[in-house]
Amino acid sequence: MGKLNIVQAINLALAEEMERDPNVVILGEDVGRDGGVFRVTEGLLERFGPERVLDTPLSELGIVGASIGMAAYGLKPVVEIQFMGFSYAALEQVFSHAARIRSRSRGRYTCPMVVRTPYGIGIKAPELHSESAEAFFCHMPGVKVVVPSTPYNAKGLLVSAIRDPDPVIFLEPTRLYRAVKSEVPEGEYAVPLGKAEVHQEGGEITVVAWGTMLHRAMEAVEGFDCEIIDLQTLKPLDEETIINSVKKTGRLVIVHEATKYCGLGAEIAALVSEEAMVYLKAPVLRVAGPEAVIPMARLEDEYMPSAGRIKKALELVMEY
Amino acid sequence: MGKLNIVQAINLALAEEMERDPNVVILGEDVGRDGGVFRVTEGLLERFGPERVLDTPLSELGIVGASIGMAAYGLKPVVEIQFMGFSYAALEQVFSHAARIRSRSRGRYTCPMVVRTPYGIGIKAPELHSESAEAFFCHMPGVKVVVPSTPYNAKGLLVSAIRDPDPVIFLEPTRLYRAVKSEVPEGEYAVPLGKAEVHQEGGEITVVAWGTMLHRAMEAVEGFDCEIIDLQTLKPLDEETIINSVKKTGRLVIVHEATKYCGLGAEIAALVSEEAMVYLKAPVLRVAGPEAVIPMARLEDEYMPSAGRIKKALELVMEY
Amino acid sequence: MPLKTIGKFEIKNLQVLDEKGEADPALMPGLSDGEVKKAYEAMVLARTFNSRALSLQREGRLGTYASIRGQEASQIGSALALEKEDWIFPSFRESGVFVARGYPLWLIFKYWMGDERGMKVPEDQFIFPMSVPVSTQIPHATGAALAMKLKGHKKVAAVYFGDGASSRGDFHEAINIAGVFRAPVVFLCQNNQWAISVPRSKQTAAETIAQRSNGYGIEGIQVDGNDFFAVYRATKEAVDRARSGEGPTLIECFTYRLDDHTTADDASRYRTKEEVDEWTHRDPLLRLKLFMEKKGLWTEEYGKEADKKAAEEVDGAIKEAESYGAPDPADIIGYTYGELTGRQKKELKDLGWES
Amino acid sequence: MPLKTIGKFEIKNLQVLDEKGEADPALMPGLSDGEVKKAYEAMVLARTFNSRALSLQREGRLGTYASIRGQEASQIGSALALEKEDWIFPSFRESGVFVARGYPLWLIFKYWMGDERGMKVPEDQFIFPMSVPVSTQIPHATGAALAMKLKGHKKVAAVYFGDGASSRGDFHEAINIAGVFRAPVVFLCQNNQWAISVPRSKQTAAETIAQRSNGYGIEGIQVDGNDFFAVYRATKEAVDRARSGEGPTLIECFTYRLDDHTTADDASRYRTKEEVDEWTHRDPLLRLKLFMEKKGLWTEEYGKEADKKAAEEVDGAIKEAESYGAPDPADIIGYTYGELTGRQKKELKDLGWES
Ligand SMILES: Cc1ncc(C[n+]2csc(CCOP(=O)(O)OP(=O)(O)O)c2C)c(N)n1
Ligand SMILES: Cc1ncc(C[n+]2csc(CCOP(=O)(O)OP(=O)(O)O)c2C)c(N)n1
Ligand SMILES: [Mg+2]
Ligand SMILES: [Mg+2]
Repeated sequence: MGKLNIVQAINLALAEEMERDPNVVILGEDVGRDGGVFRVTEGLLERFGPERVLDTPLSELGIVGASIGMAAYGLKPVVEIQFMGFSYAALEQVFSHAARIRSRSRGRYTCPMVVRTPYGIGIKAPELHSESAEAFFCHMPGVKVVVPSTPYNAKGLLVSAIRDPDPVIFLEPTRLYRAVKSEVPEGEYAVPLGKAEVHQEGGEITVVAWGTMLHRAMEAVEGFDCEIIDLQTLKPLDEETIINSVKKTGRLVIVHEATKYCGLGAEIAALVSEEAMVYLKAPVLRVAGPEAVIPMARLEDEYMPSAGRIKKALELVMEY
Repeated sequence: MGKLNIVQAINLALAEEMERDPNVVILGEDVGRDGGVFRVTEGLLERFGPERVLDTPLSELGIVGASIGMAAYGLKPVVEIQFMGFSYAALEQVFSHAARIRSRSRGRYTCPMVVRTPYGIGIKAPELHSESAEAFFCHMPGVKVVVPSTPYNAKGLLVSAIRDPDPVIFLEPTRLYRAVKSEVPEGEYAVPLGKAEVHQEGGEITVVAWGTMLHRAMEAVEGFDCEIIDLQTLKPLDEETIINSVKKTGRLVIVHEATKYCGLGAEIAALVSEEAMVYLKAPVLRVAGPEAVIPMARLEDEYMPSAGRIKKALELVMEY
Repeated sequence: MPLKTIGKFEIKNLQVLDEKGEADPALMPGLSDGEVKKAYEAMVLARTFNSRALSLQREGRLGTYASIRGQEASQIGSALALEKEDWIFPSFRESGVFVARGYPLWLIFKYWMGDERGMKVPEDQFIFPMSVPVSTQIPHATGAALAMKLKGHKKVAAVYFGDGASSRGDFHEAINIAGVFRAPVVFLCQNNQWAISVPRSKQTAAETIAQRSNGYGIEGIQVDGNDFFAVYRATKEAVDRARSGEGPTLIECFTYRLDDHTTADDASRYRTKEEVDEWTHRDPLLRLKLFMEKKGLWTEEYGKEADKKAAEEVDGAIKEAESYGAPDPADIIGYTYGELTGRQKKELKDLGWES
Repeated sequence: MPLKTIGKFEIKNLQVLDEKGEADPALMPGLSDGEVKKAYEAMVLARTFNSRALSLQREGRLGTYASIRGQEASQIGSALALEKEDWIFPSFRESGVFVARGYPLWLIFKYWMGDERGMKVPEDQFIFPMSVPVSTQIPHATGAALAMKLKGHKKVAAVYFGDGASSRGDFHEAINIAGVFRAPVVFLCQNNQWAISVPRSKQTAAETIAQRSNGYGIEGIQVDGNDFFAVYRATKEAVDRARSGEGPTLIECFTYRLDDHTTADDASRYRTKEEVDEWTHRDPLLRLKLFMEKKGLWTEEYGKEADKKAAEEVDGAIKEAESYGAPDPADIIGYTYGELTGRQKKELKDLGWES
């Protein structure tokens, strides 16, 4: 197969899963004829036909709600929400139904569906095209949340998400879509949900990040002895990998784009101060978005955690 | 006035504010003729008429969205959402608009509105009548989140919320509605937003709670030397009061009903491990809901943090 | 270049059986005497279940309950027009639908006693758990219908919701999508005139809910919801159309909620006794009984027998529901995901819920 | 007890000016020659603004932009029918509306350059910032209109949205509520036939968007959206009705998006050149020009003059927009709340954004 970018890797995962399982269907706005605004579903309508790839009306609540019925009936819908900022209309369907139908029916009905959506700052598009609201979904028992960071794990994680028996929110960092290329084997392989990856080993500071911020962190750690953890799955969290790393390093810096207050970084910091406090040599720092609305294009780079801000945090924890 | 319960205190606050400011209007399902399913708005339609108290169609998205237009135009809408579990359809309007219109228009337009909703486990009603999703709103820059715990602060906080220039989510613990009574002065007084209250002074453990869980905590602390902080405002957080207390006690236990993962307790724990870690003598513990959907009536008491579970946490931190 | 009419539309109301029990032979659905009796007995059973649920609630043996009295024809007339393999998506006020499907009564009691196990739907039943958030179940029906169509199954999805539900976005988006894909789904609006204290006239400025269908390019009709035959006929036609690929239908059952909204409500705060009395005379059971009497299908003794059988069945169900063991706290966590998460295993231990 | 018709409804289409520029005198709105010229000039200005925005984007001097070419009559014809104090709630594709309101052009450029200050609406303008999430602005208009009514102000709210927006719950809930309270609001659907790659025919199975009005018990009409006079007339009538307390109207402007969805889109992937060409001949500016020529209101020289004035105004606006200083990072935080929170003050310090 050779080197692919994330758009191509996801497209390949979708194609292979649709080949493998006739119950996998794709629906969303502009996913068919147009191949999706990021071209992630390009060619799939032509290949699998309009029964498997549905161009829907402009109706986020409706298509997510309908997917719940489809999933309960026996399909495996993969919904595309054009941008995360437009998923909010569907939050009730995800939280009140997708996340609860298994428990509500004591297992009689389940909801194996995937909601894919481009996420984060990245393409200088208009307002609400740069959202990082992963914490909402992380606070919903019954859903899983996944964020790839490379073409390799993008494919492997999406395969796992599609095969998962429960609803999975699959967040695709727009900034990385075409920015990273890597070897992506064709055919069978899955990156398991619920497992973080130690992206780089190190001894003095544990850095936890995901998606775009993983790459930011990699720029920043140079000159420090950092262990970088790529969460991959934000919920359920791979607590063990984080805690073991912190027990080793005694220092933790978490990086995310979303506003800091009640972001996922808070949970990770809380987890560590609950389970590994005695190992901590320095305060746990979060490098995250400020308490503000994500700005439009002109200011978005200022909003986003920069390598410089991450470096500052690393220096700070090293003072202890 | 004498002793009132929380329902009466909120009703009084609404009446007095409507008296004071002709721009204050109430809208929601069954808030008029019926006086609200909890009777919080009882008598207001009769007193202020159908131009000030609007019985709306069953339309959470619509009434919250309409309130944004009303607020921008110059009214001060106080919306009632019948139960927090039904506010999810309005999340997009709150997050994408109410929270952003000031910043989007660089201050030309603002959104001074209050969304009141009964919240938490308490009345053994059907599914989705016992939600504790405060963390969603806490993660939205541009909104404020308030939870009263007594009739006194219920009135004072609501007055402040109505007078606030920004959107305020006002969460009313159903379990406390008629369970607590206290002196509530008539007329002018406001409990400021953004200030927590040290409900009880103590030296060895800081216990942070709000709403129903404040009362649970009070049952549990007996026999321990606890400083109990009633947050009152969940966003923006009174960081100073929490940190000063932890610097004094060196131990922190946070109690909330919501599922633990990415709940507000995580933010408080993270804040402390960032700002006051060196003062900590023990791990920061969160006593919260498990990773599960809030169950129906038969099991709701098991789900909710019990005095026993809180005690266990207090004992645990005292081992350090 | 004129002001020209580009579309014309009519909305119809169907009544087959009048309040005196006279049926219009031209409109009568083809039902055997046996089927008519079965329907009557289901309506009696539903009403018996309902009144016992209300008294159990008063005795503190059951939680908040939403009464269906007055809506038996709307619920049972429509449910009986579906095949066993068709899927049903009910709201929280659909006891009659469960009864018509032969759903184990003790499970329905169990559910209203606040126990999720009541909605652990038996494998041979194709009904979704009741949806508490109003209207949110409507898109599920559209999705299931789409799945049936995509899989080439000749099945139909039917979804129940109220007049209040018609004001929500879910209603709109779900029906519009169903229209676009011609999904085999029947939208059954139980217009019982009230959404708690809000009358239909304040729910929308439109004359009927049925006329919304035109805005989605689908079939629509209003039926007398207290007329078993009208409801059955309209639903059967809609189901047949859906099954044969002709797309969705919106049916407005014009009926009335005779009791309080739920046991937690006091309807006397917002509606008059006169209004309720007037509708009490339109009782759907009474109407079917009058018809059957004329046909010689209903006799004093048959009536007694039917009441007795219903009472016995309901008694048995209550005994079963109450004898059933208490729920296991571990189940709070156990059904969240297909497998327990690490955190959940820890929580089960910490909470002492391990088995 | 029959199958009886209980409601009849007709949907009309209004055209005043045909493609040859012939107007139906009986339907012509009462506009002075001066007003017609003003309208034409606004349309020219809007188109000039639009084409310059597109070229700036290609040169990398402006961000993603949504072209309005082809929709000038729909936008300007409706906006000019409103009074200065009426409130407007636009979507992201409403440059023509801003132009018609005399909104400072340089601010619109600024906005599309990715700068919030472009939507710091001048105090004498009553237009909301563009709404990016499709359809979400519709409830705001209903609310503002309700506020106008409650305060006894004789004003009207007008909201613009597309054909795609009509599939969303916001559309439904906002219009239904407006109907119930007879709020003074005009719902202006810019049906430009496409929602990115999704054609109107796949957006809903209904023949028209206008016929949805019947489902809400409000007035509705479809107008030729490339006919300035038809749009103006229908909007004026709706605005007058609203202002005099007769409630809301849904107007479907039947028009066409001649360019790509946005500068990030390539429409050739999903629609034919033939279709676009056909609509190019229905150009709303051309049509108004033909009419004015016949009336002697348009001459070569007048046309040149109008183009020149527009070009100069747009040039000036671009210069202004580009000369304007860079935004202050502190503003990211500064406008979140009426006052800075403690955390925000700390963040301003940590980020070195304090002034
Ligand atoms: C989304 C939502 N909002 C509010 C409620 C509270 N509530 C329960 S039933 C009801 C009225 C429902 O009216 P209708 O749709 O006509 O159904 P009915 O109760 O008459 O059967 C309301 C407001 C709810 N359950 N869900
Ligand atoms: C809620 C929402 N979903 C998706 C999008 C992405 N998007 C932007 S414009 C558009 C199509 C809108 O179509 P229409 O309403 O007809 O307006 P038009 O673009 O034709 O003016 C889509 C899907 C969005 N902005 N908001
Ligand atoms: Mg009803
Ligand atoms: Mg369009």
